Amino acid sequence: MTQVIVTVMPKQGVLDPQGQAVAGALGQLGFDGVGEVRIGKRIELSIAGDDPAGQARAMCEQLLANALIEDYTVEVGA
Amino acid sequence: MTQVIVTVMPKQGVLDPQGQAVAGALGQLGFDGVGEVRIGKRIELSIAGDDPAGQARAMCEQLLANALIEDYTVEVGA
Amino acid sequence: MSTTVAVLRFPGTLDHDSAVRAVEGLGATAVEAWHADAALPAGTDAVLLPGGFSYGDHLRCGAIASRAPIMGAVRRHAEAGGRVVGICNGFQVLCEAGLLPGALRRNSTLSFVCRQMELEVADDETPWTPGLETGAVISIPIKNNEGAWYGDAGTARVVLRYRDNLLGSTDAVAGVANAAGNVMGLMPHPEEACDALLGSTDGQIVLAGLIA
Amino acid sequence: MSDVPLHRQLGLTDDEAALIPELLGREPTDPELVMFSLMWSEHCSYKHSKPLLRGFPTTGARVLQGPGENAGVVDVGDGIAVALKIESHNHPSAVEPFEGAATGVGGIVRDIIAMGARPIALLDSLRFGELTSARSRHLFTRAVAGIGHYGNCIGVPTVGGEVSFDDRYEESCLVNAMCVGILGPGGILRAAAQGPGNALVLFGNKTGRDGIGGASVLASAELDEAEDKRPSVQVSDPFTERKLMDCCRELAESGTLVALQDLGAAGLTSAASEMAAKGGVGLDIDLDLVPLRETLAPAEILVSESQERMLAVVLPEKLEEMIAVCRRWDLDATAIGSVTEGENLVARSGGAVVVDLPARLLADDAPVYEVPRVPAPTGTPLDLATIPEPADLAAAWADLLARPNIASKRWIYERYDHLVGANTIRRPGGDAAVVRLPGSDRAIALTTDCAERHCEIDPRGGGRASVLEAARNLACVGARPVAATDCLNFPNPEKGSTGWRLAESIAGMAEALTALDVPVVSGNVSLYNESATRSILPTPVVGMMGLLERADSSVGHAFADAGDVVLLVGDDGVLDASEYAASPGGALPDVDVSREVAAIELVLRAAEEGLLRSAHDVSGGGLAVALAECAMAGGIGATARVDSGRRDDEVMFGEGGGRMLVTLAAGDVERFQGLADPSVRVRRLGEVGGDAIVMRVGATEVTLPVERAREAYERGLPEALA
Ligand SMILES: Nc1ncnc2c1ncn2[C@@H]1O[C@H](COP(=O)(O)OP(=O)(O)O)[C@@H](O)[C@H]1O
Ligand SMILES: [Mg+2]
Repeated sequence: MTQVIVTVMPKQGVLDPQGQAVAGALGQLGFDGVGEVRIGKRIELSIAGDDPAGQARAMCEQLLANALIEDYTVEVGA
Repeated sequence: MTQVIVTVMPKQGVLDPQGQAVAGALGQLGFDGVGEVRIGKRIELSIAGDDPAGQARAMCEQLLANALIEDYTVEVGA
Repeated sequence: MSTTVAVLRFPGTLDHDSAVRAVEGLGATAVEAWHADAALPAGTDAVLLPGGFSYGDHLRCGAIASRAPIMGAVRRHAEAGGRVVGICNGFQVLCEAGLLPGALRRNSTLSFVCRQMELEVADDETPWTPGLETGAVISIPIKNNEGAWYGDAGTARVVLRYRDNLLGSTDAVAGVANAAGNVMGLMPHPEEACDALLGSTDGQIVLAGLIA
Repeated sequence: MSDVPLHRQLGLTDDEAALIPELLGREPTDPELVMFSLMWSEHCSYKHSKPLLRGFPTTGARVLQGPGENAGVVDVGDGIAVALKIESHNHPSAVEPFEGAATGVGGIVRDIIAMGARPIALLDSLRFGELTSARSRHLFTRAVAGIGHYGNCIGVPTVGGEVSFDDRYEESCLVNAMCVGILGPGGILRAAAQGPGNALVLFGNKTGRDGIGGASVLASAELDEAEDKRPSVQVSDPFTERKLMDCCRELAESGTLVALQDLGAAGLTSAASEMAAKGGVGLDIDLDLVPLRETLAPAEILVSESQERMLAVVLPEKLEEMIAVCRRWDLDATAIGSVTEGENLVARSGGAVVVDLPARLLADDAPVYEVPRVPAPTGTPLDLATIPEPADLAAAWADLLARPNIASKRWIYERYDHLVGANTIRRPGGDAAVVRLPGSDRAIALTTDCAERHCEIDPRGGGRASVLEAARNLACVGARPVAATDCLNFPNPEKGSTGWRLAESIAGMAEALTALDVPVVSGNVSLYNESATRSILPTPVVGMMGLLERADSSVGHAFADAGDVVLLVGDDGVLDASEYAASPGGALPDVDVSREVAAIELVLRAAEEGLLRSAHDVSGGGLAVALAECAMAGGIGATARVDSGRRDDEVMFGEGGGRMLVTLAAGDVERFQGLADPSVRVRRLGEVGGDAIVMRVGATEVTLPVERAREAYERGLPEALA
């Protein structure tokens, strides 16, 4: 089993209402120096087989990410 | 501005129904070799000031993570 | 003198008006408490945190609202023994604020669920279950996406349990109180069950706890 | 691509492109050409449907605002006015079902907000391909999730709707959403800009590159082309919409606004040109003042379809107060221009004028086209010999109850908050939802309906049937129909018999609406719902509102007490175009509008006199399914005898005939019959009681235990989606 980490983030330019809301809340809590906040998903998978990265990319295309509004990256761990 | 990445994951031992559902859905799509799936959040912030990592940890303690059910890590980027 | 209930309003609060109507239906006076204020309205006897999607439910349900300025005043009110009830999102806010034990997580159905539910009284000594005995059943609707309570059911003061644990709560918990019993939260919506025309008046039993 | 002239890339015909310089007296600038292309699209201009829509009745004593504004408004008595409208978001939902359906809900809600009303109910009318298709399952489940997400987050209950599944929606699904709202003490707000010198304020979300090109490309081209435009998908932000709702309510009630308009298709271009054209004034906008999420060109700012934005006209002395209210709700609000004398819409960028033209050219002067009206051949009646008669009618009955088109829609409506606001008296699952009007003893009833299979083989009859079914659904809860809104979903009207079907459907709807004395107060048209290989069925969805003088007098469809008498009102059904036969084609008997209206009147009178223990419209699956639905809802069976010289399955499962199933206390039957017009057929079928539904058809007896019916009915949809 290989540990794979998939990161799915809202595409640049696509509205990120969640990031906006959190940025606002951090400001209200007194954290002044916060610029942009963007929030996405981190998906940790363990995958068997020869090509875990290729598998993970296929999973992103088919299920884990929505290509219309999200970008993804795949990172193969230990 | 320093780019900081906060990762918030469900605590080990706390059930992750969403991760389970995704594991099931991947199986149905024909991805056989998938073991455990865990889903958490990736929060990208740009933070001004001397101690972006310390700031980010304070944000996690005060807002970004719920210690009862979640663990967090902070990573300072470029 | 009728009881004055402060009904909180955050951006994204949805049930403010129905909660006000339910409170007034019990003969109490309802006043709005605004999230950005640091104090509860003068004369507040009890506090109601209504349901909704405060701050869009972003990050975690109730998390951002639990840090709003008004919550300091709610905490002081609770610590002084004042009555506080949180409904649905209000329950999530009270857990996030640490005024109630546990946390609310994604339903095990992985979907939003709107359904009339039967609830069993688990503790008949709280102010929120007057006239009911342990084991009595009341009917109140749920409507939520993140309504599965997670926590230590052994130490928490469980007030209400689902007869059908649809959402996957620890120990079927539907509502809990703090140890003293003056603060309580529940996922079902008693304010939606205060009128026979809408199918149930059992919500009035729970909300009567606001009226000392 | 580059050798295609710009106007064609934008979707304008050569003739339309030639007309623009004629109207303008000069060549348009590029931003102007883009604006024309969007405003002259079918979606914004109704250029193929406008002449046909004139056939609808639109006036009546209760009508405070008919078609032409953001929504229609109806007086429901007790000093209460209600706004209603239905709208499609079909193409965006086919591209990205979750966000497409969600933003569809957001759009219709803003139409209601723009009238100065507070939204109190939503309904959704859906059409998808058969659930045996993985793609249709995906589109359907994601669209339902999107509708639920938006409605649940903004706190407006989704109290009803409808869905059906048919192959012909496989490539072009339909997502229509209807919203109803209550006017506040401030009365109706309108979109007409007024008062030169007044400020123009944009508020809500910031403007980004969302949906650019959406209006023309997503809403009027065929899907194959739309798929290339994917990056322009709009993302929904219901949290901001809720703040807009609360903020606009405060603004409307305090009388702070001169005019209000939502930003929908074609964004600022459409909102500004319509406000100016309606008010007969000009508007001068400085694009540099528009709050942006990212860098945009002037033309992009003008046509961006970023969601959750509104445009208001405000008196200069109220500007500061208005902006303060928006700030309190944590919303951006910016004065971006002002009302001017004249009639021109002017837009500036970097100090230069980039747009300067009469607003009416965009808003009112699109060319109008007559659609070709090529009649389709009349169908031949279904040959029953082609349909094998089942050996086990009880099994066939249970199977029918489990078909997704008939089965319980619980899987859908439990994903929607149908209670928020604490006014929902009758929840989804019955004939129509009943919603209390706060501060009054009255209630309204709401339904959406469409007889699309009927419309395909007989569009005029199908148009009548769609309206009459909606009215029956209202009558069955005891509500008198008072107003309608409609969404005409059709394929390309320039091809084949579609134009004829569109015209015929409208004529049939108009005829039934007139007979019921129900005006159409708002509506929407969605054409070009087809792919290279498949076209949708003609789908004119009717949203109808009824009124109950007393909120506590509504009637449900659940059988009540053993011994109650079961009566059938209306004529016989047939298997042509039925769910049971499931074969396309056929020919249907004429819909006799006056008889069906008389039957509706009978049930209404009986409800008003308090005679009804239950009432239920007989629709998909026919009499057998209607009986089972009443039995399941009441947890009690019934016996029903129907004598007929026809085939057993036709008697049990035939559809149509304008039928309703009612139950009464035995002592009330005579009074009920006394209320009936002689033209209306009323048959006594049997009694409520027992734990099975027993149908005696001639010499055949078919028994279905209520629990077996329930198992099939509740299993159908979840199983089809598993
Ligand atoms: N898409 C939907 N959204 C919400 N409610 C729905 C939907 N589809 C069906 N329902 C509800 O399920 C019930 C049955 O619907 P339907 O079978 O279409 O009724 P009918 O055939 O009597 O018009 C109604 O109460 C309706 O409002
Ligand atoms: Mg039906």
